[in-house]
Amino acid sequence: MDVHEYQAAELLAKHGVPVNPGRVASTPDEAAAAASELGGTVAIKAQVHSGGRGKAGGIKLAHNPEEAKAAAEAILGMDIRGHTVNKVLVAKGADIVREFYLGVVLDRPNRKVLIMASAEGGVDIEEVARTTPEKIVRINADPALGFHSYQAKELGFALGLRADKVHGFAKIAEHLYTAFIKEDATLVEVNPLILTGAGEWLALDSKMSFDDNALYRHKDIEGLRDMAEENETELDARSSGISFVKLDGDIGCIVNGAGLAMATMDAVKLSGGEPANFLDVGGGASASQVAKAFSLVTSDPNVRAILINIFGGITRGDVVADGIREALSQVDVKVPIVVRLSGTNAEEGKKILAEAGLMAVDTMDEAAEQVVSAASGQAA
Amino acid sequence: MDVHEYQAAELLAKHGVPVNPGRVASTPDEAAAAASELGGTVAIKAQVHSGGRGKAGGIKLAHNPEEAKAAAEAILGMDIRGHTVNKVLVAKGADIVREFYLGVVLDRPNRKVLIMASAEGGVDIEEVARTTPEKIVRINADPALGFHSYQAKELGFALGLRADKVHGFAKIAEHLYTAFIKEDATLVEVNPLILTGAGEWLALDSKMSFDDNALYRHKDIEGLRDMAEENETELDARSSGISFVKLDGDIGCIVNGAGLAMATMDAVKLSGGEPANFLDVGGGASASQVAKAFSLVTSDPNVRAILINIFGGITRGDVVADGIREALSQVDVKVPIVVRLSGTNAEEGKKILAEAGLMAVDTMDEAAEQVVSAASGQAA
Amino acid sequence: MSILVGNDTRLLVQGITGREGSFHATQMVEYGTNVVAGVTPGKKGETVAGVPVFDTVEEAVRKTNPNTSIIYVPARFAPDAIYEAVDNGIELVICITEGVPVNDMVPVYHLVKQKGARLIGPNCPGLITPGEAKVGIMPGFIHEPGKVGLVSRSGTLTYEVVDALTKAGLGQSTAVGIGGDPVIGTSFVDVLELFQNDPDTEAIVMIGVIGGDDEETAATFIKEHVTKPMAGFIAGRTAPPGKRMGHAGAIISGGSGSAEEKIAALEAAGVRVADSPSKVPGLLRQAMNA
Amino acid sequence: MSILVGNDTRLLVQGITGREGSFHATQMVEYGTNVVAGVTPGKKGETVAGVPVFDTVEEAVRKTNPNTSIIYVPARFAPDAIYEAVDNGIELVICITEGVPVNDMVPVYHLVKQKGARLIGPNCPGLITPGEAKVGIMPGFIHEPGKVGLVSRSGTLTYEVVDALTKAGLGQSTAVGIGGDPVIGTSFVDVLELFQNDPDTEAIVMIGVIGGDDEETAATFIKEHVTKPMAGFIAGRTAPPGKRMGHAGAIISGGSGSAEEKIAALEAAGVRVADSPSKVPGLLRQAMNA
Repeated sequence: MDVHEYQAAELLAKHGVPVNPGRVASTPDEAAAAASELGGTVAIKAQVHSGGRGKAGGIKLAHNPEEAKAAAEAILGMDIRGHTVNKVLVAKGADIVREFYLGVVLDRPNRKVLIMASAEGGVDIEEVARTTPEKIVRINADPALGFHSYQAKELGFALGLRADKVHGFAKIAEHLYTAFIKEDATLVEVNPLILTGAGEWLALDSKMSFDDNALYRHKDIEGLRDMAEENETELDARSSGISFVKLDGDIGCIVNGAGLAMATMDAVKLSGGEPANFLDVGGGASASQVAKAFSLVTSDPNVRAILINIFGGITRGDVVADGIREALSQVDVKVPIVVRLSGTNAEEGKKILAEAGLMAVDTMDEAAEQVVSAASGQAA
Repeated sequence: MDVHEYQAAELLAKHGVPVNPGRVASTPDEAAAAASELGGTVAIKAQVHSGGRGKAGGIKLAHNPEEAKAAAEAILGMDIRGHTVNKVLVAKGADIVREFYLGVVLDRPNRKVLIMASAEGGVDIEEVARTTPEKIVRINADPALGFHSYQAKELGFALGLRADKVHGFAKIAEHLYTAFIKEDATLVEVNPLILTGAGEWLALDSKMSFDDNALYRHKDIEGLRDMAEENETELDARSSGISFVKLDGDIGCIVNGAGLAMATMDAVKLSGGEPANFLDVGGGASASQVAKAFSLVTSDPNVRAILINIFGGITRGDVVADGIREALSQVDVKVPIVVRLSGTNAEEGKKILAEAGLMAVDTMDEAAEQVVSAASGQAA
Repeated sequence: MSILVGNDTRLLVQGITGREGSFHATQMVEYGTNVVAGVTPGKKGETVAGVPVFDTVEEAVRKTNPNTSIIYVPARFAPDAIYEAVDNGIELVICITEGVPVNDMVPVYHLVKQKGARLIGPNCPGLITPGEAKVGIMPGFIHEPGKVGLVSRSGTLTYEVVDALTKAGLGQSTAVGIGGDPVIGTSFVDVLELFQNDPDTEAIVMIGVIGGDDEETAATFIKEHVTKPMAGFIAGRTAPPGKRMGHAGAIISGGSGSAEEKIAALEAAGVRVADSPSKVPGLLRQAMNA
Repeated sequence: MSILVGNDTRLLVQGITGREGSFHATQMVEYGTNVVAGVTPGKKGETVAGVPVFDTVEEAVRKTNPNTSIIYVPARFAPDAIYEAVDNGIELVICITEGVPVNDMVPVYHLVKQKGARLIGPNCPGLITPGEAKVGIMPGFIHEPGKVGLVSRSGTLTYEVVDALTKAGLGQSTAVGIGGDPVIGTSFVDVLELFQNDPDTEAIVMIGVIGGDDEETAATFIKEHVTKPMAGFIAGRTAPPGKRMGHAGAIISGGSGSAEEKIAALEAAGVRVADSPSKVPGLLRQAMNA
């Protein structure tokens, strides 16, 4: 789960990170008021769950409340990579002397938490990682004992910081690590972390993402969810235990298992079609689950045919077939349906489907070809 | 550092342990008021840093405020193993069905934290440990990862608890462990932990001790120190970096190093004397430190002679001798002094002492014999 | 022979009285797996499919001496269950549970290594040595004993490939589902090494999905250490970047972890990568005859 | 030969620019110890007694290859300093610092073991192999090279006994102060085992204090494994129960840890226990001639 910059900054401030003061505004007038309250130059920053805000014109400087109002007017409502800007952060202008990058992520290959820093802050860190990886310093926290103070200092010295700046930097690195662990984050990032003219450290832009699987123990973070940023259909699916991702094609897919669902999409593509979605009904595949899947898929007007691909494992083929039959009696599906049923009790399942007027095929490749044909208007 | 039962209970309650409600009272009237507020039968419990309160008559039941007042009158001012009772805890009477012991301590041989439980609660656990050790269940927390939930349950099942009671018990065990770690305790103990007639768990008597070395990060706990329970001289010594323990003999001892200080006491005893104190001046042994040591030792009217035993290591003998000379010019010492000086620059030190009119001997045994003679009125 | 599980397996089922646990315990017993004990705190004395249930792993170990454990407890209790298993000396732990928080798994992973034990999963279907022991949730009947070792990050996709192999007459030595989470106990490389050293495995199938770089790491290992013929499949060629595709691990970010990169790496290491699961058996035969 | 430190020691001093650190680094250099580097964050480029100072242990290790580290940092930073040393591959770490919270030392102790390193202390005077390397705060001049191994939980008391040994013509192979805290890295048993296996150590002196049961554990070990002649001393026979005598470890509680019990255990194991430090050399000679 992602949160906005201002929310991340508030969370990090709780963990002791010095963040730049700011106010959130939903209207140009609020932005002007915030600018006047903060005084001096402010930055008006689009709050969207997307990178590339700067390039898209989503960050503007304003030297007075009037300019702040104008900037907010320009930014609010803007579309940034498919995300509509509903809020801006009005942040106090900072006296930037040097910009750093500081982030905490999971290091998958090492199965450890990684703390990364770079003296090349304020720019796209993935670009730095690609082009000049030696400019990023990486230290793994101890998996049982955590991120030691000496490691945080090591990070600071490795960046070439002067000794009198290492202590403050190391403290911030330790706070970011603590925030990562305590809040069950999957990413904590400050970019840029700046040194001001007064020699102070300041987190100018904060980013946090959270592990959905751990939200049960972080009700406060769950409460930060911005529904405007979420795909309603995907949320709806999740509440039924279904993984759903909307895509641009016209072949609706209903599959059990994430890997098989991806393989099914690949098969559709290989047969010349374009999948309309990724959909994993999960293990159960009960009638209500299948009905829900149908309604998710058919809610997309682009869908011209549906492919159901079930490999009966623990889920028995006859149960799934029953589910499909019942679901079809509840949901009015107007496009052709191709069913592929294999594995446990597949034969019994096919019999049930035949009685319901649906033909089932044996292989995924065959099913993909048929559904692509069906979508292009030919006989299923 | 020790705290009172009521303070331990308050701390444990913060960590989620269900503790018996109670009020602290310093006068019989306050006790009566507390009893009337709590209602029903109450226990009046002496709050002193000492075990054996029950046997000493420091715990009494009272069925109404009048009885509570009388009980408090009897207990307040009582002497329990050398501790004067200044406060009582008025605790709500509990419906005890079963009594357990639950404690967290350091397991020195294994260098791990140990969680101990016994179905023989409410009695002296050290007695249980001596006579029927098999009745105590012991589990070590993982030194890096902590006390796992499964271990807390294991503890409950090992006590023979019914399954429906294990969960609540395990939670309390986990809370005690967390309190031990978070508060830097050296001991956390609930005895008895009871099951009430309503089937609820309740900590009826709580005990906590803390690591003096960790108090710097627990100002709140430092604030719980009961000055009435502390030996003023020992506290005064500690503030100067001197370890001091008052004893019953008449030979004052000033030594550098804890081990050597104990060995010096032993030598005094071996020579037929009785040490008046344990005193370790620590590493520095500067003039002010030695002066402080003199004033600590001479504040004890029983002291009839003083033995200074210094093994010059890093501390140079001449510096110590200077310190003694200066200290003697600041503090008026009326009893004979025997100095033993050895190690680094011992000869130079002896010369300085000779100039100050003090004779120094070479060995500890010799010094012990001389000081015992001096104390018994013979020539030093 | 085979790897990890077989006739020597003495299985403990943690969470055996739950809905999932009891269903699969029964299935495993029916398959012929030697299930020696189950654990659910508070259910001591009960039995599931004839298997005795204990309150703690400690007691189950003391009384029935299992060497392998499979975990079906809810996500928030799964890390504790893994600790309980390895602290009590279980050498092989299979965690089926999905939805375990990633940060919880980091210390678990390293403790398991430190204890010299092996963890498979979490969020995996388990593993099976056909005809000997099924330790997981896969449908047993699609498998046949044979000489093909299979390792996969995906569940149902594995069944799809196993089914194709069996229908093509290619039985399996052992099929291992390692799970799709970002932090898993056993990686492709670990299993590939076991297959390479297993005299009864003659060829290997590897099934990957997008996200992470485990397939790339495996490709490097294959190039240097695997001499047995291999075929593979990577799911997710059509997945858009940045979106989570069911598996917590299946996110493509920053241009790394894409199917194209994985396929290229595996092909460069000599693995024949199919564009459809159904083509895996044919490519494997080609590799075996090459 | 000797144990733990000697001519092969390449010493790093953590906290070298502090008051204690710089004083003792100078003393150690003067004694002839091969001090190769010091660390104090922010003091890189300075030197202390001719020893180069670095910001981090990582850099000091990379540039000067020490195998041993001695720690003089304040108590609240000492655990971190130990982690820094062992994480950077230092095999032997001596922590002089006193006042380290006990609960901090519990994970430290186990991490050091896990890394295969050895910690001595905290709250110890260090150790010395006379004529080769002094790694600690003891006065070097009271020692003489020889054949007596000495291990002690106390500081100045050790000097007392060493002085007596030297004056009696009994030089030392190595004298080790293990420290008096409840959780220390190296116990009596660890050192006794090293002395027993050290061909250059012919007799052993052990100095204990009241509190804990390390002396009793040592006695059990001595009975079973130590064949070399031994003498010892236990301080605190006159200490009252329940009171802390300077050392955090020196509290007698619940009737265990008393001097009488320790002396009885050691004597039962064949150790000649003196009633005064001055009598240790005589008893040791008796044991050596027995």
